[in-house]
Amino acid sequence: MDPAQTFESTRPLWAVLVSLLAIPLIVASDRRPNLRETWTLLAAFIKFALVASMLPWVLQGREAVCSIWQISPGIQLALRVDTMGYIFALVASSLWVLTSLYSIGYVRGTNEHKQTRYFASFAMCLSATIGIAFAANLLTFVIFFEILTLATYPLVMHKETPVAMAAGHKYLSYTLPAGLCLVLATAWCVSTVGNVDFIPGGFLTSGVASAATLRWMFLLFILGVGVKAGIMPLHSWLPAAMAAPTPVSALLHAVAVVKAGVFGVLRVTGFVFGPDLLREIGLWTVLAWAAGITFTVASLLAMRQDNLKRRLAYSTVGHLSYIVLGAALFTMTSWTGSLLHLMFHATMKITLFFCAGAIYVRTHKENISDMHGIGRQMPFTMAAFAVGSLGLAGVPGINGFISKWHLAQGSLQADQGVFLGLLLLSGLLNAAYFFPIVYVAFFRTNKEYPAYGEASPLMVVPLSVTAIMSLVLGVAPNLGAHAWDLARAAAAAVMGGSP
Amino acid sequence: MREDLILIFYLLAILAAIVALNVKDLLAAAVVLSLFSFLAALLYIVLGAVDVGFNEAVLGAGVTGVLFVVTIFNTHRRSRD
Amino acid sequence: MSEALSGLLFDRWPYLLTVVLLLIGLYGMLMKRNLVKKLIGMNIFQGAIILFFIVHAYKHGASVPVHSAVLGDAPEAYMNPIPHGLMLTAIVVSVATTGVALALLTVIYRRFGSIDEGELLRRLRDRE
Amino acid sequence: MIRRPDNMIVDVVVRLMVPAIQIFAFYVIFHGHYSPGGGFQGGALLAGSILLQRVALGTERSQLSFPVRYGLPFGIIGVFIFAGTGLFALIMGGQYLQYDAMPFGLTPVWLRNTGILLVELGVAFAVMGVLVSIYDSLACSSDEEGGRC
Amino acid sequence: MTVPAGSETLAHHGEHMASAFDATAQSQLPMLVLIPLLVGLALVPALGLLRRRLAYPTTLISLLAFLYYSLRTLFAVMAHGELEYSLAAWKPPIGIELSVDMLSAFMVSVIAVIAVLVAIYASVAVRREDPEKEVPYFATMLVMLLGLTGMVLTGDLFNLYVFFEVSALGGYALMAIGHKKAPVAAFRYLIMGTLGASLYLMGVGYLYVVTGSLNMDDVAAIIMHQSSNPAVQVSLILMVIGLGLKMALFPMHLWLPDAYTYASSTSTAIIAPIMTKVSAYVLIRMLFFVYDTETFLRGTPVGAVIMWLAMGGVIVGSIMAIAQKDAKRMLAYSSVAQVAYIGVGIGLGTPLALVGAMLHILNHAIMKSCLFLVTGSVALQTGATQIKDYAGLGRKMPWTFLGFTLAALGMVGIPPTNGFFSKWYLVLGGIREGEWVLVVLILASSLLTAVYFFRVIERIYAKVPEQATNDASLPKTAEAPLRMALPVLILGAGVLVLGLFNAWLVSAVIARALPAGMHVPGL
Repeated sequence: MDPAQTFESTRPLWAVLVSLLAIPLIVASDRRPNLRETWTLLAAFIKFALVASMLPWVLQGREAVCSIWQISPGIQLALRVDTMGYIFALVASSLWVLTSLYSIGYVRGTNEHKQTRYFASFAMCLSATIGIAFAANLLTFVIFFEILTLATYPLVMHKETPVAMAAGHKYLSYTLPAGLCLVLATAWCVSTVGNVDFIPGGFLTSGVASAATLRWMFLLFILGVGVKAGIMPLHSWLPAAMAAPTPVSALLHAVAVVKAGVFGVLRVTGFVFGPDLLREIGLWTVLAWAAGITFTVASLLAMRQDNLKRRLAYSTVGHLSYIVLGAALFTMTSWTGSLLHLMFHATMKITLFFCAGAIYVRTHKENISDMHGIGRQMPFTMAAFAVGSLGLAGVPGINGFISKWHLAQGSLQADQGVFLGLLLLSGLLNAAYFFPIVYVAFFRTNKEYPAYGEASPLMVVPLSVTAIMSLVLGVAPNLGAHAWDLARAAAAAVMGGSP
Repeated sequence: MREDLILIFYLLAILAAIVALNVKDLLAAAVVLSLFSFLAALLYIVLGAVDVGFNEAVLGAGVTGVLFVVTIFNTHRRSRD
Repeated sequence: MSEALSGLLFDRWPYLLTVVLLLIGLYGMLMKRNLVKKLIGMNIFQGAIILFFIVHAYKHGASVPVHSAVLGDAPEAYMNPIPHGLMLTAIVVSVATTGVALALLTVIYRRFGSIDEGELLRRLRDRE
Repeated sequence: MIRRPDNMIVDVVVRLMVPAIQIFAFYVIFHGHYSPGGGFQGGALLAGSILLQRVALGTERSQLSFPVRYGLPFGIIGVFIFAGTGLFALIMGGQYLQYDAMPFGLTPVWLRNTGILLVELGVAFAVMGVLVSIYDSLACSSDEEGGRC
Repeated sequence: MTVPAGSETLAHHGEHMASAFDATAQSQLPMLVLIPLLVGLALVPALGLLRRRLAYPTTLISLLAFLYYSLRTLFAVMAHGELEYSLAAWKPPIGIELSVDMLSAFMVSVIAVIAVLVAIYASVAVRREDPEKEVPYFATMLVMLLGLTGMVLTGDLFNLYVFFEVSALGGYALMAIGHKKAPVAAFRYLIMGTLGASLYLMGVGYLYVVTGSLNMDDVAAIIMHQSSNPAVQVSLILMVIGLGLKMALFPMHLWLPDAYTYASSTSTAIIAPIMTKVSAYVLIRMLFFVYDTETFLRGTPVGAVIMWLAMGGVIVGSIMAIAQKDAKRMLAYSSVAQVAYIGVGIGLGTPLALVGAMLHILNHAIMKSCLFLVTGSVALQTGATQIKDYAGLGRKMPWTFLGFTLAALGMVGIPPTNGFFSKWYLVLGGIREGEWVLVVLILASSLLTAVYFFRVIERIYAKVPEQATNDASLPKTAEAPLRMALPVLILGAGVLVLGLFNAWLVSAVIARALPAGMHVPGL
């Protein structure tokens, strides 16, 4: 990146802070739910507007930089809007707007307790997510990463039932040690090279330390970010965390938190180590195989789940590994595919979770075997669900196909045909665990059902919007946010080639 | 001559210390502690520290002893060790 | 017998005896179970440390550190007065510590009816 | 605290000795900078004389010469004299306790003499007050009502 | 308030005296730090005897003056470098010298900040716990602070011992105020504390035998090249053991849990944050400013022994903390572990590790006083002392537990709290030295810390099924009064602020407090 193209701006900082500043307002209006939700929505819209307003910069290849202050000798607490970070921020902030609307419908529909804590934690999570997206160096990244870990905890144990508490413990006992691995790896980096600013193509070179050191460092990094990214065998907190309210599962466990983990993998492979060094120390195969095995096994496990959200959780585990695989393969196309899947999987999976939540609010059913005929009761919801599941299975015309296509192309370019095979197998498995749901919902009947009807518009509208987004992006991936251009540009920056 | 005195006082002080720690009667122990302090004061004086000896005699042997005795009267007089 | 040991035995025996006192005091402080005995040990311990300083300040053939017309101004004629000054303070400190300790001890006796450490620790572990 | 039959010999001896000890104590205080002695020792002697009364005459009778409630104030006054002298020197532009900075119109030598005397006196009072207070708190605490002598 | 007592005599000296006085104040700074405490110490019992209610305002005024002069000293040292002050104008090495470098100015400021906040809290808490104890509490608190401040400021080894004992006497008395069992714990602490201080004095004696001087700089210069002298070595060992006892370095920590548990919360909140820290300060002062650091820390196992003992303390303290049911006892064991972090930094002895240790002195002081104040508030407001009784209190005392949560996160070391950064520097230092086992243990221990703190946080905010009991018995809100909640909140905010601005603190103060010849890479 041409240094002349970077410029100072406080806009990224405001994008991070806006939801943080909303927290006191949310807490202060504890007794007045309408006012409280107004703050949430306002913060979500402002955040989205701020992030969206940065799109022209990113498309022109200019990077906004915001150094806040020194946080450790020689290391700034700094934000920088590069293309890859922007992609993640855009996904998170746009989907937060929809999730906020949906959340209001959900928590009122199920009459959740402690809604103030819920909305405050949610705002905190989003601040941390945008911080992760825009972090300019490793230490800033770690700080926001840990804040995200912590802010998610109250959401996971929100219901405060024994199951939810156990899920919370499981979540912490996976993520806290992972955070420590990340801290250790970062500290190691700091004392090895001193300057830990992210650089496309990596700031570590083979000269700074022995190959063994670099391998250990890489393993620590992957352990650190891999837990959130759900790489097997570090994934099992994610199905457990489905004890959380559904909007949390939707935004955090399909978009923000797990994508933060995947984003971390992308940052580590692309901006800390870089393709050349990873090829040299030869660890990319380990990562690629871990990802390949994860998405195959996760798909198999998903088929055995009767609980809808748990099935979606295993599906998430699998799809996250697609992205990791793309990152590990290190070709231009596979990186593009990864970044596209980062965006597209979000729109599809959030649709599915929204649907699961809508069904739960109306019928209090969580198991697929109880959902016979539900499609005729809640046609919009289940239609959206069908779109999302078709997309995840990779049916052309929906955005999931485009990202998978790139990933498949990438694995061929990297001469790793075996992963192409795995991708295809997993696509079939995806179809195998999603289609029965759709089939049961539309083509089986259950006489005992009362007439449920659709959930409140606050829930149906967001899920319809995300489903339509999935369809539109499947046909015209460059519409609106220039998703395809962004992914190409980010991949090019890492791979050092031209788009 | 002076060295001989020093040695004698030292040995006496050590003896007093051992006795003070091993008498079962606490009152006796306190009195022997006073004796120890007094011997220490003599030692200081023989060793040339006149004012320290003076101070030790008043404070160590006198005041501390009195404080111990008062406390022992107010609490238990016998000790198991 | 090594030279160091003989030096310790014949030239520096006051230090040796001071260490003996020190160990006696330490034994009393740590091993005795009765709190009064512990305090007696503490007093002996502090007395030994004071002795250590005073023994160091002692010079054979020198006089008490008070200026006298007969001896004149030669520093060799007097013992080092600085440790003496320090030890004055140390004695007062040790008496103050003993005083506070005895006050605590009285309070303990009034509340627990015992000044035996084993007994007190048992009471301390009791949950009420 | 301790019950004992009145013993005339002890009474008389103590009555004779206490003033003598106190005079000697003041001698030690005032002469401290010429010969062995000084505030610490003098204060301790003063305290000793009062403790002697306490022990020999019983707590009640010794109240007549030095009531329990005086202990702490004496200590406070002592600290005041000590801290005040130092502070006075400091306010007058010297270092803390730099006596020759005090404006008494005397030669520096005499100023030092006076200053150190004041400080010794303060230390003596403080030591005496604190020691007597410790004794009293020990002796009085035995009462069941707690602290009344 | 900034003008010490007795200044009314100045009134007739004319107006320009004020500026002259200011100039005087500049040169008298080290002593002016001590004087408010000295004057307060005399005034508090005096006024307290007249009217009990006067004790608190007097204490507060003298502590505010203390804080003012501490900060001024800190800034003066930042601007002009080391300040030296000879008592009674006797020049060192003969006279007693107060010597204030960056490290001492930093420590004094830490003491002053904590003292002011705890005093504000205590004004309500002590009165409610036992009104009889108000005057003794503030008086002994001032005695202890005077001793601690003196220890930090003095440049004289023996004077340090005297202040050591002064602070300890105040500390014993302060600890004895509280629970029925407090005097027993205080007595045990007294025996151990006296032993520690006496061993230190013995060490000073050996140094005096070798050097004939008691002034720290003087002694340091003389023993610089005498590291092979057995007397110097013996003195070092005696001092390390003595100071280790005082700072509760594992395995010499056994006195600490009882003492902290049974003392009243107000006492613990002032003792726990600064008493052991000042001992740690003295250890730093001795190891890095008096003894030849190169020879002893690198050439002998002293540093390694301190480091591994401390690491053992971290692990054992954390595990013991997990096993506790009583909130204060848990915090006490956590203190053992946290002080041991400082020990790890000292033992490691590299610039970064030392920065971590010094930063942790401040950080742990802030966090631990906050936590102990919260246990005090809870005990006063609801009577709860066991962790299980904390269930659901988060909604009843929201502000207090906001402070608690922040401090607890700091203890665990979640970025960007201050606790993270002290461990960060320790880990950086450990990596630089290649002490991998140590680094891993430091990080693993923060998991242990997480175990016992998240257990509490969960109880506070979530309904734990088997203990949803005391909801009915208590009023809807039981928030502590302002003067008790505010210090907790300020300390809680401090946890975050110090974390975010740690780099400023490190570069402006702590890096300059390192011994000569050490510098932090990256600055």
